[in-house]
Amino acid sequence: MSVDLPMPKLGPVSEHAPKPIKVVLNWGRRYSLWVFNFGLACCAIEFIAGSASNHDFIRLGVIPFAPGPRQADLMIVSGTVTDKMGPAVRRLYDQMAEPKYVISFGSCSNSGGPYWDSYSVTKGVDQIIPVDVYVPGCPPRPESLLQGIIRLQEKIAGETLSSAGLAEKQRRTYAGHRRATAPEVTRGLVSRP
Amino acid sequence: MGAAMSVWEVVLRSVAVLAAFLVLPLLVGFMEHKVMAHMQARLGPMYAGGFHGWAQLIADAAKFVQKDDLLPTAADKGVFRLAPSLALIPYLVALAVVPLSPSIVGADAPASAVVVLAATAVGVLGGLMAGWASANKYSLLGGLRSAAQLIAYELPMVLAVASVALAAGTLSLTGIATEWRPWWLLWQLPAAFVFLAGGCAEIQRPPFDMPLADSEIVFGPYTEYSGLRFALFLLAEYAGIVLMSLLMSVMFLGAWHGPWSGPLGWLWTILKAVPIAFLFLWFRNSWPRLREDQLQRFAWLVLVPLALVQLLITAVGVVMMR
Amino acid sequence: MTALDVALVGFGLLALAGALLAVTTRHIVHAALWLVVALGSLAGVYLVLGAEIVALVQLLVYVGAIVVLVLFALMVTRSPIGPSRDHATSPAHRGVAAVIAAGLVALLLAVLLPIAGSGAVTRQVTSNRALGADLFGTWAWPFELLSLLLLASLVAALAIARSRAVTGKEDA
Amino acid sequence: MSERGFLPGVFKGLGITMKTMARPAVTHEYPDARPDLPPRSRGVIALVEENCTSCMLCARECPDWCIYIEGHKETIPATTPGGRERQRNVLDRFAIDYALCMYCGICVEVCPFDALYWSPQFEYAEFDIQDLLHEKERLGQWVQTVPVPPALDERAPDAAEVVSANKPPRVPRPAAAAGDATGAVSAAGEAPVRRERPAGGDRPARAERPAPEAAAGAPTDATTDAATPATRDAEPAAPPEPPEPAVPAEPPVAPEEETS
Repeated sequence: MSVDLPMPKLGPVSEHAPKPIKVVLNWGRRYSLWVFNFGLACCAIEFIAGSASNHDFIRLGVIPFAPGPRQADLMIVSGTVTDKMGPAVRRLYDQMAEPKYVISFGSCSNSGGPYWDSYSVTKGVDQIIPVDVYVPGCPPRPESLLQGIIRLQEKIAGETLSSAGLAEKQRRTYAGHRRATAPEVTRGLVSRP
Repeated sequence: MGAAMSVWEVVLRSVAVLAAFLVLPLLVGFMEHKVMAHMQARLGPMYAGGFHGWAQLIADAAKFVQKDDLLPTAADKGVFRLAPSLALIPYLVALAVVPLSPSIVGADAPASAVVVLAATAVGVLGGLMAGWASANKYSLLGGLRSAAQLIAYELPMVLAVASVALAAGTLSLTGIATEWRPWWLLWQLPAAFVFLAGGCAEIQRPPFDMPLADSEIVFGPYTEYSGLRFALFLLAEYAGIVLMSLLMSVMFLGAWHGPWSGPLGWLWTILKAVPIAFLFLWFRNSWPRLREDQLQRFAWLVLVPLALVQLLITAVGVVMMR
Repeated sequence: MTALDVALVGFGLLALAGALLAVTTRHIVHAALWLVVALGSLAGVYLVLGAEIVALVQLLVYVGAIVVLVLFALMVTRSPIGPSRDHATSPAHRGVAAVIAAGLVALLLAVLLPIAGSGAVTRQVTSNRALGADLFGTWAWPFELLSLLLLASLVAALAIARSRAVTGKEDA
Repeated sequence: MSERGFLPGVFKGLGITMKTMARPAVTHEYPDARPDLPPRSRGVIALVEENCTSCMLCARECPDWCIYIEGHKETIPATTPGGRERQRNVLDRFAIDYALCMYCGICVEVCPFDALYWSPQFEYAEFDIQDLLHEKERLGQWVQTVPVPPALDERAPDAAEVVSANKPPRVPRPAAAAGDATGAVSAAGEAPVRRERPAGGDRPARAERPAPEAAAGAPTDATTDAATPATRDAEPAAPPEPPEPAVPAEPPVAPEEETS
């Protein structure tokens, strides 16, 4: 069932750009984060509050107009990731185009939260996808999300991208320190005995 | 296209049209960001570029060129790659023949009104190809919807353009705008309405955005597109708004007619196009998406009869004035 | 040989190639798209010959409406990506088609070659006004008859579609 | 598309959006303007280390088991000749895992010695999940941001913290007066009002009153009372920045918004 995914690569421009251009490119990535919300539980409501008029994260360039994963740059996992949902999270992450970022929003997606002891809950979304910023809270305030986004933007501003780096990231942090495909990220516990 | 044009003039005009083609859609896109935000009591982009996020769309562009260019395994590779440019280039061609003033026009064609219609008709082919080639059922549904929409709305649009062309006695946009008189605002009002609605549907803007309906079919034909190719589709969408607004301005609002219209005629044309572009954004923010059957009903039972009646009124008017 | 000649030959060859590919390709949607190329380059040929309005109407009607309709029909029914065996024809079928096509080409050439041989064709730009006068003066009756024919087929298609719907299911 | 009310509805929609556009936006500009947080909002839990007796109540009541406490026992020699030696708990490690915490506040409620306080601070998103495990040093730094509890209502009695702080101070025992203030509060250079554990104290100073100079300087007005763990100006909405934590937690471009 393993699909041999091609290694991620960057778009045509960023690969061979000289350094001053890379600053501009980083600036572009920083302020154009088309966001893809993975709302799985109550934290999604706070995410929505963050996107609505009172907090309006479009101010920061986080644009919630991405209808699907292909157009998105930032995935915000807000809510309890269950082992049943894990493969879907992973699949949609895989469908996003590099360079892509993940914010884990709230205790549940950070580490399982109050349900860490449940048989069905994934102990943190970082078990299946690499997470860039962890926002604590249960649920976090909308401002917490904004602060998490600002931290991510700092991180992006200081980044140097390369296809090799992307491949390294994929090798290192997927599915508990191993590479895996979407169907494989389900924990052994819930597979058939 | 006068034969007297030198090579340099051709190059200069092409560059000017290309620049307008790249800049105006960005302006409209930014306007959409801000109008949409304030219509929702928000602020919109504030940080990109410093002052009120003026560089948001430039940041978007800088981002899109860096994205991995994904190509679905099952997709029809050639058609998939070709589709965005096919969606974009017709708008470029159409923009080239739209006059800003009697002298400022990229290429003055004798039948420029038909050029514009033909170009937009070809442009929708890009969406169709994208929808089919993506090997995605949502894309295919989106392609189907855009085909149905195109067929339904092309007819009233052509009839509306025919009405003004009949009134002016010419098929050239420059000629139509020159012949324009203020009382045409009333005389050609139904045609203007039909053209506005048809144009909105032609560029698939809400409330006529069934082909893209993001809550129903992900993103229609563009579902599988990422990075630069997706950006080209976006650019085509905003270029469509620019084109439709300019056309409305030229054909129905009298383009460069106005005080001091001699040297500043182009400014009048653009100033008249801005409210139309605003209308497109306003509609998007105010109205829900039509259902597919409502869309077809609106086209065939409202717009087409209205356009035919308008054609009749225009014909009577032309005959009586002669 | 002027630039116009080159353009004419170029568009002609493109139209020919598009047409050939449209009938020979195994990808059914590609066939429709090659048709776009063929019809589009035909519009180019018209343009080069000075019939601007005909070229534009060719684009508007054939590319913008008819091919879109063809694509629409393909998408509604069956439009696999990749070569499809379902649409393959038998060798005998192909042979017959080739013979008929060759006969048609021979016929057309027999008619056209004598005209073409009688000297250079002058490019004359037709004004829209003259075209309109011709269309609605000299050719008014054929034009109206043609529209009547189209109307009849439209009504017939509607009748067939509706009768199916009525006899099939009541809620349709 | 009902015949009646279709057109008016269409125009009404246009009117609503236009009216909204004419009004100013309601957006709070968070990184530029400090959010107006309710004083009792649950941002982060601050630890007053001196008050902790390592009794483990919080760790045991925590539904998430996200509090880690380690300690050891120390023997205190008898204070009087021939007296009995005593033992007391010494806190070695106190950590809260904010990646796991569900912010229920049970630990704050259950703490018998007022060692845990709610702070509205929320700016501690991290790149590495391990940095969300706040050890006692970092938890102590949050004390800076704990606001003064406001009165519940206009005529309501003062908050319990305020009442207890306003009681006239007892004469401090010599041992208490010589207490070495090791907490982060004294590091901030403000009045050390935290109940301090006597250096050689026999038991945690449950009944200890705040240090005399703080109590004397405390205004009697309930809402501006300063005799709470974090003695500061009475602006709950604008806490000063905590001393630089291990990983900077404040936004990069946050300017200090001083309202008073």
